[in-house]
Amino acid sequence: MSEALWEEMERDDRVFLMGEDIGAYGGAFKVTRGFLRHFGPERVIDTPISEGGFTGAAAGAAHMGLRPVVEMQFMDFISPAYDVLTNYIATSLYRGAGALPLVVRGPVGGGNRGGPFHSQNVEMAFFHTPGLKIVYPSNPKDAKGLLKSAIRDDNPVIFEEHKGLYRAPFCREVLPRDDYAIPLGRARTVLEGRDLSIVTYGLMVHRCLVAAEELAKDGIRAEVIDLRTLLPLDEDAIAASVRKTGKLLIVHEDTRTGGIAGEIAIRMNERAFEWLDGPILRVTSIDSPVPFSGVLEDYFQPSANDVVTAGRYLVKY
Amino acid sequence: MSEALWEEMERDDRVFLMGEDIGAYGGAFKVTRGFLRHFGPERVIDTPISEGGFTGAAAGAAHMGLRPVVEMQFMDFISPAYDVLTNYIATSLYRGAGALPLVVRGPVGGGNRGGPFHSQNVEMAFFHTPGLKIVYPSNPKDAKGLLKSAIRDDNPVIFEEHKGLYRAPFCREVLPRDDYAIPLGRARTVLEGRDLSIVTYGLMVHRCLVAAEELAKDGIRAEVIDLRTLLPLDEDAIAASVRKTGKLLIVHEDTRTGGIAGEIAIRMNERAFEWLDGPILRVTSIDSPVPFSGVLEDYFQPSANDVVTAGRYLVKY
Amino acid sequence: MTPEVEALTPTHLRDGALEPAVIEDLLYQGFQARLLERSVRELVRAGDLDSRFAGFTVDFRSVVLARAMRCGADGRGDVCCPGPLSPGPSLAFGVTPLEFLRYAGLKRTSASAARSGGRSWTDLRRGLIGWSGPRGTMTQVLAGVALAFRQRRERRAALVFEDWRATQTGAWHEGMSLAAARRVPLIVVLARSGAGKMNGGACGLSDIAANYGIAAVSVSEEPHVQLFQVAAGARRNAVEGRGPTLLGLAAPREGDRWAGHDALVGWAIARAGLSDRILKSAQKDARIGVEHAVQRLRREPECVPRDALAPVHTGAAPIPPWTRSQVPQPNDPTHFEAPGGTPVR
Amino acid sequence: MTPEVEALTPTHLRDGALEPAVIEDLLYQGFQARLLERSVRELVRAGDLDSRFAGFTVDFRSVVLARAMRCGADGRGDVCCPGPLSPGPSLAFGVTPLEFLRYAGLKRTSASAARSGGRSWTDLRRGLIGWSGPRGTMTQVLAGVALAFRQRRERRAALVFEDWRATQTGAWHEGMSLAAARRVPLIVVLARSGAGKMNGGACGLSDIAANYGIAAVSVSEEPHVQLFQVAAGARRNAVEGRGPTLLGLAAPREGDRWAGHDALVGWAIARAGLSDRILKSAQKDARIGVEHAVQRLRREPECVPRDALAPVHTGAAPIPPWTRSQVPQPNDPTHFEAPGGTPVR
Ligand SMILES: Cc1ncc(C[n+]2csc(CCOP(=O)(O)OP(=O)(O)O)c2C)c(N)n1
Ligand SMILES: Cc1ncc(C[n+]2csc(CCOP(=O)(O)OP(=O)(O)O)c2C)c(N)n1
Ligand SMILES: [Mg+2]
Ligand SMILES: [Mg+2]
Repeated sequence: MSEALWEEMERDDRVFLMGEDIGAYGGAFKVTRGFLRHFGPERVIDTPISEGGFTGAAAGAAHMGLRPVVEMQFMDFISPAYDVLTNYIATSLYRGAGALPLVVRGPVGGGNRGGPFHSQNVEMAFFHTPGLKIVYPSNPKDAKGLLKSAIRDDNPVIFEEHKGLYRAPFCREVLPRDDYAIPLGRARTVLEGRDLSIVTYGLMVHRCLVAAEELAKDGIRAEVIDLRTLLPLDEDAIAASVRKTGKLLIVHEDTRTGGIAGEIAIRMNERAFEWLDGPILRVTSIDSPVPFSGVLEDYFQPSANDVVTAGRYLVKY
Repeated sequence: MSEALWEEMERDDRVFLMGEDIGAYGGAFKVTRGFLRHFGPERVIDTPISEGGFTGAAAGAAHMGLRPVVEMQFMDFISPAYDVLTNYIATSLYRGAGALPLVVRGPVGGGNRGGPFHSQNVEMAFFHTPGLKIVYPSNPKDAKGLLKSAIRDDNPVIFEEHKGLYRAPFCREVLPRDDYAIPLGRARTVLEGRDLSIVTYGLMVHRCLVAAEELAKDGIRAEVIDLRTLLPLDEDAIAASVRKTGKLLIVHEDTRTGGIAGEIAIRMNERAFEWLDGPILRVTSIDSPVPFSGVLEDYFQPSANDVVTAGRYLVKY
Repeated sequence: MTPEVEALTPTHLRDGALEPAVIEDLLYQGFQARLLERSVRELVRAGDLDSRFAGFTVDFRSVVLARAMRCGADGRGDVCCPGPLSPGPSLAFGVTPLEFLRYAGLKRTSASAARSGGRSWTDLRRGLIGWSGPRGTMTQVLAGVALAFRQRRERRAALVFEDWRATQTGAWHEGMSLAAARRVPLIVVLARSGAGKMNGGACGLSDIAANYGIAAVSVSEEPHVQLFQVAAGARRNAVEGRGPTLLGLAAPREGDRWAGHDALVGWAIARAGLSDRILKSAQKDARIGVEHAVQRLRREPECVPRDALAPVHTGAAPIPPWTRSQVPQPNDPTHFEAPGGTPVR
Repeated sequence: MTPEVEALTPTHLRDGALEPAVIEDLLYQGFQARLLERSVRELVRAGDLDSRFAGFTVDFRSVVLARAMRCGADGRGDVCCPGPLSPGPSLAFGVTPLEFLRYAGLKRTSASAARSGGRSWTDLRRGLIGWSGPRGTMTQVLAGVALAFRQRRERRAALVFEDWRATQTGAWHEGMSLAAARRVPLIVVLARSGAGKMNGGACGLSDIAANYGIAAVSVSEEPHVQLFQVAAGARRNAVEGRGPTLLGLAAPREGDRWAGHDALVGWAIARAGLSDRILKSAQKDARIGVEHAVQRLRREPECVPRDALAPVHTGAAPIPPWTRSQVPQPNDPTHFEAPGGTPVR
């Protein structure tokens, strides 16, 4: 994340950062450590505690040709900016005021014992809003390439960084040195298979891969698709996979009712119903706020085992 | 609406109102005309322009045993209260702080040439939040009975009143005099049929009835279900209908991607896949902000004709 | 002149020494606004304009305030959001009556094919940003515009009009806090409508300003010369790095709302040596412009439905709705393909 | 005593005439807090408490402020949200060390089965409301609590603790505006943490207060007698209908954070005639309570997973997730029924 921001700021002097304690302090997750000294206080702006205010200001700066990247200390704090994002920023292109090239990024997701207010996934708060894009990478390499694309994109992008990415062992990879960008709106097939399609994103990609290994022991070859961008949704990739396997399981860390699984389900009804050999099912977190206690949080989230159970069920169907 | 509020305030002195210009002015849609004089300024509270502030205050008053009903001048203005509704109010029961009996009500929906910011449907902003209830009546009689239940309910309820209900000719009915309440969470079968299930709510109920008449001319007997409460969703009623007809069409005025049709689709995959004889389809508004021009708005919204087209397609499938 | 006004007024503008070209412009725009106001009401009556415009008025003071900015059509002038005082400031920023009517009339030829309403008019080259969202939002957005100016060290200012009660919103508070903290070149006009009533706990303009540590001044005198001067002074402070200013605008006077313009005409003749010839020609030009616009409006094409499908992302085709009278036919292969790619049934 | 403090201080409390029972209570709660602080750190080290509590401290001033309210366990006393100063005020409102540790230790026996964290502790009978959401939210909520008091003409007050920078949020602004407009009995403590740095454009406490037209006072002296008096005075104003008060709290002193409590002990002995016997017994009671809590904590049962499924609506069963190791089995008829009601396959 840090690398992508740094390189984009070097490449394009229209890019600048705003957020709480991102300057001298370097950000709650230290993503912007060293930025203030290098880029100066005009491009690394410490703001008052006012997520709505600085997101709205980002819109104004974007109107003037800049490319703001604003940080939410935790993505949970995007809620005070919900209004300006959905009513002003998302509608700008449609209203004839031009698209607003800005990125709102920050840490999301659970497993860190953050409790109800430092663990949320915010995609479904914005998924219903035409005009926004939503990106949710599953690993540092994708994160870097997708963040670059998000910054270069002319539309407002909500960029969710799972806290697991900042430090999880499976994410310790050396990133390519070259300036690569990963296009928005394209899913990636992480594992090929022909018995079952598992569509997922974010941290759950890793859990689904563990489940796929387990399923392979039963001779079940699961295909695992990492959506990477949630809006616009890469329905072609999902439909292609479903047409191959006939079975679809959607896995998301976000809570159940009103999660993205619903939209995927109806799109596959529209696009691939003839190929479905079983119901479209989902494995998700429970419909509740994120519990504070670790024991409860682990139970609340989907486990690899849950995915295996559902996968076996679907393949036998 | 007015009657329900009045009767509930007479019945229970814990019920009180807050909102902008609801007192002396009687509210933008005159729902609270005469209330200030009858109930006094402690129970009909004119607030500053601060939807977040007074919704948060409603939570505090609810903690103290009162039953606040807050008015959004237009439901579009609920967005500044998004934060406190999703993070504080919805989580209260779960956190052990007790459920918060409060109602947030206001006018929603298009067809009034209100443009992007006075025509929105807000259900999907809250549908994903465990702990809230969402009610969306389709006619004045239901509205009255549902609003009474909402006020008596111990949970926070978002109550959407389509502007069409305030004056549309098909809604001019004389309401029953007696004190009736309609339970939350129960859909109503408005029209019985066996060839096709049309699930809808709000203003679209009327358009679907027009479409059903048209379909009847082809000998297609459509069943029309009015959800009335969106959260919790009456999946039993939908499943029962689908098991009878084998075909499901969902119609909503709200925009397409991330609309409620998705959740219904995946629930019916979970609950009624074996009975489906065709894909679950939807007729919705277009993925865009609500257009200001009347010509565009009419095109943007689903028409009865759209429903007929989709219905014929599904029945032939 | 109060000490606050004194402190804000740029030296070269003291004692009403407005440049003749500016005076002429102001009078012309005033005539235009008056005629536009009358024409809109007539158009509504004749059914050529939507009834939403039945109560249409222009506040001349907003024209004067906006004219004190540096208005240009090259994308390098000041930037203004007329907000609830639309379209007054737009006229000062060069919007023609025809352009305004196209937008108000929801015509296909309006800047955004009339997808959104008159107050949402945006033209960045002219420095106009339209309104969208609840009260307070536009102060946030214009704070960001001003932030961009400051960051690029441009001598430009941002001007935003808000209702008085907008100060009660959290959105306004956050926008103002940010603007004040960064000392960006922003001028916020707080206009009392006189229509509603104040429900907030606060407060005088100076109390509000002190909370953000910024300058504030209220003006109400006619013939609005001082209004112009104060705005120009606030602008000078802004571009010179002295941070935001709040300008309080009293409720419009009762009775003849155009008395301020009349007074300015009188003042211009008596005190600024305006010739009768120039006055007459300003009047005439205004009339021709508005009449042309009204005639023309009737012949402008209506919106077409496909505009409702305008893309919401750059570079993307609009997503077709699943079913519309024409699309899709049950056998349309783009919607339902059978295995092997042949249409279903 | 500054004039502001003078104005706020209730007559019967002038010159430190705190009632002996209150003094005793304050000292006892101070000892309790000191021991709790030390115990929590030890419990973290021993792995009995989550590492999230590693930096756990109690600000004694928050205990003093809260003790100036009317604390009762009958649901009829004042109401307080300790916010970032949790659990100091909770102790004053009668929460025992064991109750706090159960919550902090995420034990099954905590009030909400530890579904949410220590700061979210809510016990309405005791008048405690827990924290949830971003900065500013709790001022809105407590404004509503105070509104209810006013509406029912109860002589009760609401007290909320916020970070200093919370004033920058729109949420706080809206909550404060509403409280000020309705003149509800609300006391807002704004605490400087000393840790972060101020980024806002504003401002002194009195500037902020003037914006809302309410009273404000800052206190920092030890031995905190004045702090108690000011809070009591603000409470009196609140319940007598004179509206909200802002109380500014300076950053905690450098070095020994418990010097304030020590000073209060000294003051109580020297100036208020506290006997050594009473002092000793307060110390002993505090120690017994905290030691009991620590011992007990280890034996409290852990949370059980089904608590994650606690219902989110009253009267409703929690919605079962579709798949969990035990539920549902592929043939579970509650999940997939075949036509005629028999299980699928
Ligand atoms: C956040 C928000 N809530 C509600 C509205 C609806 N609204 C439009 S104008 C208005 C009243 C504005 O009053 P104002 O003109 O500032 O006060 P006055 O001078 O008339 O007393 C309201 C509540 C809004 N625009 N934004
Ligand atoms: C609306 C919101 N945004 C961000 C945060 C994250 N956050 C928690 S504490 C904090 C800093 C608070 O600073 P404060 O202690 O008031 O200032 P100080 O006295 O330390 O200078 C922030 C930004 C939050 N709680 N709420
Ligand atoms: Mg107004
Ligand atoms: Mg702090």
